[in-house]
Amino acid sequence: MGIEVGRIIELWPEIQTAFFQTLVMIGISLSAALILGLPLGILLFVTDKGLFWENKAFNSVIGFIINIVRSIPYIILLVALIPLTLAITNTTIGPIAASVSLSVAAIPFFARLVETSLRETDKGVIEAAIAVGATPWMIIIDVLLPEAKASIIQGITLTIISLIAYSAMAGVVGGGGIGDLAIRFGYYRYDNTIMVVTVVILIILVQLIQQLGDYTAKAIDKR
Amino acid sequence: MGIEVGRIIELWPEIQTAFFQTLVMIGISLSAALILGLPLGILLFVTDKGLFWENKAFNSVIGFIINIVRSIPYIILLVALIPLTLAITNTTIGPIAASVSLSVAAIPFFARLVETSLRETDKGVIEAAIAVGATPWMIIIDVLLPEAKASIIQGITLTIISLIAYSAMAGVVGGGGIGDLAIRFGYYRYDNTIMVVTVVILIILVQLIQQLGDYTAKAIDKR
Amino acid sequence: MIQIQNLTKTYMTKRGAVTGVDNVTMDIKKGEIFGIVGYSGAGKSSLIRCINLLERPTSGNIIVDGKDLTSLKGGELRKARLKIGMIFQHFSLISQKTVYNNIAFALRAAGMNARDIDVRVSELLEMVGLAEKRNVYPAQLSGGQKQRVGIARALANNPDVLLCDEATSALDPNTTLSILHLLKDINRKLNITIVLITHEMNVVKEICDRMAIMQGGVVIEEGQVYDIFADPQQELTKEFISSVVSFNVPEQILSETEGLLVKLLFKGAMAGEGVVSDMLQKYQIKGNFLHGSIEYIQERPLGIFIMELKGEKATIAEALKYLESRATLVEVVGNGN
Amino acid sequence: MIQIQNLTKTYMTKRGAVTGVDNVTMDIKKGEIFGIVGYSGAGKSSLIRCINLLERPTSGNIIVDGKDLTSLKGGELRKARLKIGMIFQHFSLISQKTVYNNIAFALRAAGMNARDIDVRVSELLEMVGLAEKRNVYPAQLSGGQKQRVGIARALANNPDVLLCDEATSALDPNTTLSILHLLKDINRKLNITIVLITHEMNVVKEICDRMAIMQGGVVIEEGQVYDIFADPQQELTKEFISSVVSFNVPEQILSETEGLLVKLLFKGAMAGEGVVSDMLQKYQIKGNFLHGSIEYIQERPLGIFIMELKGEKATIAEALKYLESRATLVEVVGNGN
Amino acid sequence: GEENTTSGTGGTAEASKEVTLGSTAGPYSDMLSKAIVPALEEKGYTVKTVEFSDYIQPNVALNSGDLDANLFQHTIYLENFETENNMDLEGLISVPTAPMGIYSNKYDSLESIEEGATIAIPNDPVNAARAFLILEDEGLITLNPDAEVLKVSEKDIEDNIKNLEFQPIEAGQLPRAVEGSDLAAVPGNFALASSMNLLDALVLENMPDEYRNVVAVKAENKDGQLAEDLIEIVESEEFEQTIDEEFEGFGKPGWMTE
Ligand SMILES: Nc1ncnc2c1ncn2[C@@H]1O[C@H](COP(=O)(O)OP(=O)(O)OP(=O)(O)O)[C@@H](O)[C@H]1O
Ligand SMILES: Nc1ncnc2c1ncn2[C@@H]1O[C@H](COP(=O)(O)OP(=O)(O)OP(=O)(O)O)[C@@H](O)[C@H]1O
Ligand SMILES: [Mg+2]
Ligand SMILES: [Mg+2]
Repeated sequence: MGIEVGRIIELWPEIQTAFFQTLVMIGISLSAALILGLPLGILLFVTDKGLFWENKAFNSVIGFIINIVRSIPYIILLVALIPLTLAITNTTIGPIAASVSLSVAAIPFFARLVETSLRETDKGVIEAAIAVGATPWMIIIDVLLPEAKASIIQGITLTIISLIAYSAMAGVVGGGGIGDLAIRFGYYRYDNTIMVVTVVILIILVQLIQQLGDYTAKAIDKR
Repeated sequence: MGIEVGRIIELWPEIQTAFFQTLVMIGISLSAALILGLPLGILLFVTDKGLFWENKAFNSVIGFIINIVRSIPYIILLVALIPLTLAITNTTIGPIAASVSLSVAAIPFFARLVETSLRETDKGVIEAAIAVGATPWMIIIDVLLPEAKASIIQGITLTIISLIAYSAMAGVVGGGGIGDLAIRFGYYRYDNTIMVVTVVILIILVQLIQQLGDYTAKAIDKR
Repeated sequence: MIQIQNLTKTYMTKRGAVTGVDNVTMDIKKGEIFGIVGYSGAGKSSLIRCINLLERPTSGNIIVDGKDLTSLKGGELRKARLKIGMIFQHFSLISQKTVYNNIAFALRAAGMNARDIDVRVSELLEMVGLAEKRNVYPAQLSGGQKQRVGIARALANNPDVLLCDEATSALDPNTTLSILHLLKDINRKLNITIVLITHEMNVVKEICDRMAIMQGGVVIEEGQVYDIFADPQQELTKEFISSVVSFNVPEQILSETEGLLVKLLFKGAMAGEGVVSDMLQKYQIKGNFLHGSIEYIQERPLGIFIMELKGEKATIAEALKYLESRATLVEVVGNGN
Repeated sequence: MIQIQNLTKTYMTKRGAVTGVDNVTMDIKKGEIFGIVGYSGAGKSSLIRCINLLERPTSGNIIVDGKDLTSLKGGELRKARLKIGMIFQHFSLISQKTVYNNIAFALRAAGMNARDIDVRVSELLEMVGLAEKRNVYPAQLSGGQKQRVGIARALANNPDVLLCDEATSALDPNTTLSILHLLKDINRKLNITIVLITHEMNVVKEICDRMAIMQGGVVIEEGQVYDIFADPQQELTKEFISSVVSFNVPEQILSETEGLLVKLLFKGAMAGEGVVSDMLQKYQIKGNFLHGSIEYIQERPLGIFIMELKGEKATIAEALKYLESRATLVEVVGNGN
Repeated sequence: GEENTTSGTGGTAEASKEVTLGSTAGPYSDMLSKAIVPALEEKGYTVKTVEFSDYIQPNVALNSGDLDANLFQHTIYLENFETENNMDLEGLISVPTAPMGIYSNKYDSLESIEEGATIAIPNDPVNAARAFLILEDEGLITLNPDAEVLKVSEKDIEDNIKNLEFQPIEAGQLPRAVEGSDLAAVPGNFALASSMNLLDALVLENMPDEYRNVVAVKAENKDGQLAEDLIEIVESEEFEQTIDEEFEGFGKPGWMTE
């Protein structure tokens, strides 16, 4: 398991590219999770029993779809989504294309986390808002989201970390990224140096994100 | 995307084998998670600040190792663990060998879930137990575990479902299983029938486990 | 102001139907402070939560200011709620918003513009004595201060009705007192109708005009607070009142008394205005107060004494007659040893 | 029984050191019920939690039954704790174990065998009146019942000391009363020393022998409950006592009085045994009780009255002299209009 | 995207000289970047390479126009893929390819293989078929003669003389399986990647040219400028020189040795 410094220098540009690809994939799929998963999570919560948009049918259908997406192995999901990927990105390879399936995996994952976070809000505060005559929209914007924000930040952290893990599989469609670099060099090419370097980078990345998430969640919480 | 019934019948023995392999892999790695992850999670909790075995150094080291394992892409973990796998199972291929890396992935995952569950127990109840003169051992067995059991059951559910997803990647070392069947036939051989059938089996399996978990958690909770 | 007509609220649970409120009819008048007491599970919360339709009644009507709320939906109901403030036991403030924004939230719900909100919030903060806590988050406030924010929020849109569900149960006695005075003040200044749930009779005694006692979803007694304290009808009511006006003379003391034990109750303007002193001067008997209190309920005194009377039997009998002619109630409770 | 010597507890927080208890020295005697009152944050919980070392003191010693707890560790400390029961405000029962097992847990901590545990738990359940709730889970109990389980658990190992941190604050007044009587009973029957934290003076009045008032981590007043009620020294103490024995005559009534207002305080065996009646019979003046109460503290009466005296100035002066010679305290509080 | 497709079509190649080439992780990707890309750049192309960790997507991408050419598969695989997926691709020219071999740490010859030994084989159908064909050549099994060469699987085995037990695993994992299994059929590229010596194999694949990897393009582009340039590069002296220096052990195709 010799580690050669020369090899690291040699492959440094490759590592940089991979790092950038990881950022692209995570950036895109995280955005998708935020833009679509957040409202989906809110919908899941407010259509639940006893809440202001209670709608059992809608709630179960959404819940079921989310569970289905979460049951499908990522690689199968990736293949099943190729037509969608082509339609959206006009290509099926590269980090942008990989982001489509990552997004589809991240959206329901994050939606569930948002739902769980919202569930922690004190029912009393929601009631107080209803009693004051607030509209559902105001309750979502001014009560649910602010009250759950620290917990949602933690959810974002968890989503990013899971995306880093998933993005390692994006190599199947040439998505690249640090995880894929580890697999291509470490696994397929038996290059221990690169494997160790990339794994270290991954570990540092994950720890950094975790710490940043913890810090932010604590900093913005006014409790 | 034609689905042929004949094809299902033809491959039924294969599906059965795969199902059995999935059970083997999940059974072994879940057992490992329970046997090692549970005490690890308990240790993580009781060595935390303000608890009876407070030990900052131990706690951070364990926490760090857990984060590292969780940062490494599964396939790299699998490769890194080949010597260990060989030592334990005397082989590096097949479902039993695959279970080694699945276990290594499942143990810290479950440990974190256990820690989170224990964190929900009322601090007052732990204090009451200390005040009554109970030993740390008694507190763990008679207070922490009973109080957190419903939440731990939910953690087991989540671990099983994640293991099903991970085990789809066990095909790399010939682990087999339903997820791998989906990849080998559905993906590599363009056999839509098998792909759909296996995905449906996966979805049903996940839903069943989820429901069983929810039901058990509710049934044993005396609150 | 608030007409509650044949209100019934039944909860459907897995173990079957649970009755919260059972066919209650009540009429709460404009500008009064109406207290509802009862043990836990009596249905107090269910009743008050039906008033602003936080809980939809199973049957019956709620008419507030002539409008039948049970017939309203969506936007109309929200509009009606602007005129019904509510304060909660656990304050229920938005923990992530400042005091200012917690109150501003209620005003935005009424569609007020930013400038007017600013003026109104300042006014409200002044009113509840929290002007300098404007930009502070709830976590940095004491329980009493949190409740003041709750009150300011409830009053933000100049409601006609204020509902309080155990608004002081989470507070210590001194803070409770200051909150009660604030409520009384508001009631007087703004002529707001207040419906107040509590299980502490002290609270009722302190500020309510009328009261109802609930048990098992039913109102078992209702009337002027003073009258109910002076002359409770139901067993449960007596039990509640005894926590404020209690007259259990210790065994030991009783065993030491020699004279006649009488219980005297004076109701009205000045409790027992000179009656006892007149009696003592008129008749040559010795009087000893064993127990007694004069409580001011609604600022009217209610005096209750247990006296030991010693002297000639005949004189005592005459003295008793005299007392009976002037006190509201004279009762011989013991005969000495 | 419990010697607290120079106890200081400082909490290290991110924002710096916070003082919980500040150099407190106290001596609690065997078999007494000792009450500690004070506002939120006064350091009551910190103090009591130091007694069984749930909180390790920053400095100072805790000596219980001659043993310095601060010097103990691990197994020895656990053994010492068996003799110090504690009951908690929120009961802190194991929600997933039956009433039986919650109590048995404490006995197992003492290493008792299963058969003896069975006998002892039955005994304890009988004692707290919960025999028929043996196999029920805490969720199915009322607050008062939960607290009884808490008491049974605390008493399981026949402790010498019982610590109660706001043991009744989560309960309604009637349940509180029944729990207090149970504690008093236990104290008498088993001669257990009880240390009791509360912020309700009614609780202290009901069962405590001695009391301490805390403020900012310091004990500002300490003594017999009766003496403190009769003659509070500190402003804060007066404030607390006024919640039980309050003498604020409403403005309106004051404005209507014409005579001299005097406050009379009688301490001892039979409060004001005939003093007032003697006075009224001796001097030709009219006496009217405006406010008054006789409280039984520790079963000794403490009488406080506010009277309006009307009559000749000279006669009144003489009457006052007479009263001064027989009452504990006579104070002229107003001059009428 | 679209421009790439048009860029590959015939005479318009000069208009845009930006091309994207694909391969799978391993020696063929190296062959692209070391032996082909420099030559293309010399001809004025701007080249981008994409590396896949999978055997399906490079063709899917080639067909969709995301790639202009790829190098990772042999002719039989390519042809089969075309029919399975209804695509029209074209192999331009075959390149030196590393042969699959049967390796073992346990046995030192095929004869010493015991009854019921386990053999790890690739889990993708094409490489699996190659493994079965080697075993048939060596007389360890007999296959149903009607079976399609490329789809040969366990089910087509008529006679399993030593009752070998087949254990399909991911191709990239096979070198690591040599230790855990009695026998392993390792594709040459992975054997080389893991520094195995090809000569250690109990037996190496007898490799007909249709099992050698080819540079493939979309059929409609087979006469385009890029195709022409690619063929020219592979046929050049420099290419063979690079192979000899950097890809020792690779079996050269017939046209090269002639
Ligand atoms: N959401 C609910 N679902 C089922 N039952 C309910 C619900 N809310 C209240 N109940 C039941 O209705 C009855 C009346 O409850 P309610 O909360 O009105 O009592 P309360 O007088 O306010 O008591 P407390 O003093 O404890 O607040 C109780 O038996 C209670 O269990
Ligand atoms: N674990 C802790 N960490 C930091 N500060 C603490 C801690 N526990 C108590 N304090 C602080 O110590 C002081 C005394 O607290 P303590 O809980 O003893 O008061 P208390 O009299 O019991 O009040 P309450 O009536 O609210 O229970 C307070 O200022 C409190 O903020
Ligand atoms: Mg209630
Ligand atoms: Mg406290």
